[in-house]
Amino acid sequence: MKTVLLLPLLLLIGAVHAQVPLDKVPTVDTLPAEYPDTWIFAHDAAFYSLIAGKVAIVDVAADTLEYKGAVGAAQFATFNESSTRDELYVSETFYSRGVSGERTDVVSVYAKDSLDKIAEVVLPGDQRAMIVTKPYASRLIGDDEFLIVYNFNPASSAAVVDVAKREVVNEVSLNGCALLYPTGERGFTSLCGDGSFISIQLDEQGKESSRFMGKSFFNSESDPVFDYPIIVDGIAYFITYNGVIRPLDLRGSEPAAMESWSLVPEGSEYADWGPSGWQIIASDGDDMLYVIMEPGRFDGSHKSGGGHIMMVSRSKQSIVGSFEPVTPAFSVIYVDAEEPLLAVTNVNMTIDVYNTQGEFLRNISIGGSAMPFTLQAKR
Amino acid sequence: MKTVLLLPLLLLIGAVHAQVPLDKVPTVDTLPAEYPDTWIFAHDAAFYSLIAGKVAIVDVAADTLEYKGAVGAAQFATFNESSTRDELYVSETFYSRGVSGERTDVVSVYAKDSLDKIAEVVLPGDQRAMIVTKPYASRLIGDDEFLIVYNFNPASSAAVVDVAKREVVNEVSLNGCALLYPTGERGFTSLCGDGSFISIQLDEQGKESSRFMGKSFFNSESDPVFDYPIIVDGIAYFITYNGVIRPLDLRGSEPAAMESWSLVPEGSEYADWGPSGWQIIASDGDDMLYVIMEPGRFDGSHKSGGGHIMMVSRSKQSIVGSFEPVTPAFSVIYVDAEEPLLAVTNVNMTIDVYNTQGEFLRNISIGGSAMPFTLQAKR
Amino acid sequence: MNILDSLIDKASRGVAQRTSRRGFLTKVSAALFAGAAIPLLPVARGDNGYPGVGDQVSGIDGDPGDPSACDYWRYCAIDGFLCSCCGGSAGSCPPGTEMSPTTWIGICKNPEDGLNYAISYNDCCGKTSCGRCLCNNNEGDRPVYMPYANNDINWCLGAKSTVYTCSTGMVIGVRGGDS
Amino acid sequence: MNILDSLIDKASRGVAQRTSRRGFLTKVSAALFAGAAIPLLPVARGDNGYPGVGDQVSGIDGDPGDPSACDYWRYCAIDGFLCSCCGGSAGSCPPGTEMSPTTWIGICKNPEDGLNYAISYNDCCGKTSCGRCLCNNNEGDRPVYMPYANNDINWCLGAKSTVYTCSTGMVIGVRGGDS
Repeated sequence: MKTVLLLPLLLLIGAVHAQVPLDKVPTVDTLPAEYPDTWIFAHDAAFYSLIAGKVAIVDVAADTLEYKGAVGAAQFATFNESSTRDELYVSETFYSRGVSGERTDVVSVYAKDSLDKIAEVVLPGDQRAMIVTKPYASRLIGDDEFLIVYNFNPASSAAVVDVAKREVVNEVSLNGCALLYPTGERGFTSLCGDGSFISIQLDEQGKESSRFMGKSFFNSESDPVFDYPIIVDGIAYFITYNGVIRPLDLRGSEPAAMESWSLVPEGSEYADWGPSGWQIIASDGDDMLYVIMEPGRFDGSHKSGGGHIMMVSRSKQSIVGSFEPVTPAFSVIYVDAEEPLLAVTNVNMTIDVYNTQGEFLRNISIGGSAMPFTLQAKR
Repeated sequence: MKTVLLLPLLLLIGAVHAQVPLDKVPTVDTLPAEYPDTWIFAHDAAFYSLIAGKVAIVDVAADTLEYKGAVGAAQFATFNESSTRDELYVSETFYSRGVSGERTDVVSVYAKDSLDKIAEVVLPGDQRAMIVTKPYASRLIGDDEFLIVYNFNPASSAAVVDVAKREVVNEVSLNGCALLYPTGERGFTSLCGDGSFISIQLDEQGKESSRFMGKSFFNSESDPVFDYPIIVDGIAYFITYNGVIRPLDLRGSEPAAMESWSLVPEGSEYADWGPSGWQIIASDGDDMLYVIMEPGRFDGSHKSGGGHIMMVSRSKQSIVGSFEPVTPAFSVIYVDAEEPLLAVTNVNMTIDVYNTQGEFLRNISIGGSAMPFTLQAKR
Repeated sequence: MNILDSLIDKASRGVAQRTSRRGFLTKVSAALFAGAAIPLLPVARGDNGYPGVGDQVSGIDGDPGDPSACDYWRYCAIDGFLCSCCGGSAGSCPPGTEMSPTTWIGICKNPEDGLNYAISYNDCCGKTSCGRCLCNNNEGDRPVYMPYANNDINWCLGAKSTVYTCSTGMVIGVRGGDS
Repeated sequence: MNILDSLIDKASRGVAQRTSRRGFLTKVSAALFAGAAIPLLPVARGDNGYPGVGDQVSGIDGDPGDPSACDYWRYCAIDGFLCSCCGGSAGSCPPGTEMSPTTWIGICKNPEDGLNYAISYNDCCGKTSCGRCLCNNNEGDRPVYMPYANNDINWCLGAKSTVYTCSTGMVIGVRGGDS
């Protein structure tokens, strides 16, 4: 114990001839409560130790000090950043003895500046969906007042968490439909197995105020849409395994399918190409979509990642350019900063950063055994 | 839920034209209650996910089906195999929220045949020593009736667990001395910072029956012994950073230092060599010791691993042979089987297997991100 | 035609276009069977042989190939750590784990007898990630809104502990030859 | 001679022979100071530069080298994931972690001013393993029976959560030039 007792003494000692000033013990860094636009959230799915995942906060524009910190994310967790409160939310699952014992599902609430856990909301029913990290497995809706968390046990539902009250205020049945795409003023849409969808609006108390059953807008047997769309101005750009864009207008409480169009029409040079990866589509918020693609499409090729990132014009409804990432891409997001960037998880599970012309800028690792399947931009 | 309901139906269906017989669902394998001599325990320290370590059971003589199973080992755990009960013990630490929350230290008890957790003994005081996995941080003594677990908080003590009663029956103060080397009929020795030691015997109830303070038998400042000796017929062969063997006779309740001798006497071809690695010494139970060594000894070189495994004769008190492992060695154990083997964790953190002539036989991985710092042979 | 054939035929109709390039995989769709383990490191797919893992044979007549390799015929739609590398086998869980009661079923063609077998990819649950032989073949994989055909879902959800350890590929029926 | 110098001189006497080959490290011994983080992957020691990690400068006058590299002068006896790669710095813990109250202290020579500094290797605790910049230099490391000079011990033992995240190398004093 002498060590501990002596430390205060050491701190009193000035650096007689020293150039390097003394550090203050203890010192713990903090972050700004408002993150810069170039910071992203990289979610390590941690397959080699599923109970010990994390979400790393990374400045993809930085060539130094790019890793800002991390919060835990256990057992197929999901992650959300609030745009109205200085908070981060991790929906996760723990067992009392690590890999066995009593199960507890929670939403862990972190302060953006300190990354301290400031609250915990227990999710009832042992039913939180455990899916390899997908952004639409939990979302913030309304004015980010409700966090909705997808349940699958295997009945499907949505837990509605009032983030201010720190409590679960509702559980909404999803009739077997899946995932949660923010919709209308304070609602969400879930996709169903036959290509149809269900859209639910909540009132200010989080109670269900409307439910809309939408007709099938794609053939889930012959050409299913990826369950990861990019949402631009309230319109979800779904893309099918075979490269057809199928937009769904989520701006109102009764979403409507919009005109679909193919990235890879027969006869075109891309006729046998297909999207491939995890987060396979990104948007600049304007006209351009970015889609990870690979030639030689076949059944089962949709999740391998792709050696090409295609630039797709929404207005022209076609591929207008492309570039080859330095390592095949698995997930891509658009980082809407002063100099906009593309952040790409590559198939080696590190993050490559490009400018929007496809020029490679830097590579970032979030850890030796980390597998950042999912990237989320600052909201 | 239809899936679940249909499965029993599927099982009733014969394979009309099939050559391959149907598997029975569910099927979970079991192991023999008595393990073969060639099975070892490889402890993954899991630095990249410290809360999710494991101990893998591996047949180092096998070229197929070499990985027999695993049990969890969380947060700087320790592992012990009983030689008198068909049980395995993992001393480990959990937090209620994975990396935070309420701490619980336990001994998890597994059946050797099923690898099911059959009991748990809670260790009180939040004081279980957290050290990168070392075999002498917990040991079975007597007729394996007591499991002693090293505590460090930073006061040092030993928890005495009655494995039959499944309870902690005593806590023995160690006066600042460390680790637990089985000694005498039902006791252990701990090494102290000045090179002295303390030896304690327990009675049949686990109470302290004798305590012996041994004089310093090495200079801990100028040439400390590694804290990992190999014990042969009750004699602990400690080895110093500078390559001096310092045996300590642990057969009685009052251990005595024996004649020391150097592996690397001045003037010899090995004068500047030193032991280096984690488990740096092994024994065939007879005359031969195996020591991981590396030329060019310097302060700080003792834990890097070595490119040479030296064969050392206890009776001749000198190096009588050596071989160069295919990858530098970090830990070595002797596997006392019909064809004896050396199992070596290499610096790339996989396991290489050699015969006692140093012929390389096979390489075994226990997992992509695993770091099996410690190997233990079947007892 | 027995009951299984009938079920599989019914299920397969909708997925004829999904027949694998390699010609040995079709997959049962929708809510009848399906589901799967954990999806995986995209770099580790379809390769034969893992470093530090011994070759295996199933030891069963007419069951060719190496159950510790990602291209073993039963694994035509597997997704996870191979239990055969983890103390279990293609047809059994490692000691101390629990076989998940929910599962998904693929159809794999045995290259030796030319028959299509129903393979149940039951997960083994309750111990930490095995970490050996990560294998991922996505043929027939469908998005999460078709859960029983999706391999992103942790199918340990029905086990006592939902912590995923590894995946099996159990033979649970036979469909007959190509059709 | 101030108190620190006195302490360090006393402690250093016994360890003269331990002066590093590289000539910039001696280490305070025994129960006075010492201890350390977590020992580490033996293959990752002393190398400069980690893939996927940006270079750094401390930004402090007279503090040369790259704090994200294992050969940065303050890390002459560090052992663990470098906090400078984990959202902290050589002199601070990452957000959301707790700096351990117990620690061990090494003596590192600053190549720019030639002075020996007392470096406190406080661990940062309470979040999962950082996983970046695993660095291990064992100079002066002593076995577990000399705990305050041993780097196999998890020095998060005094923190609220003992889960180890990363290690710092804090300047807490100066000893003077070579002697």
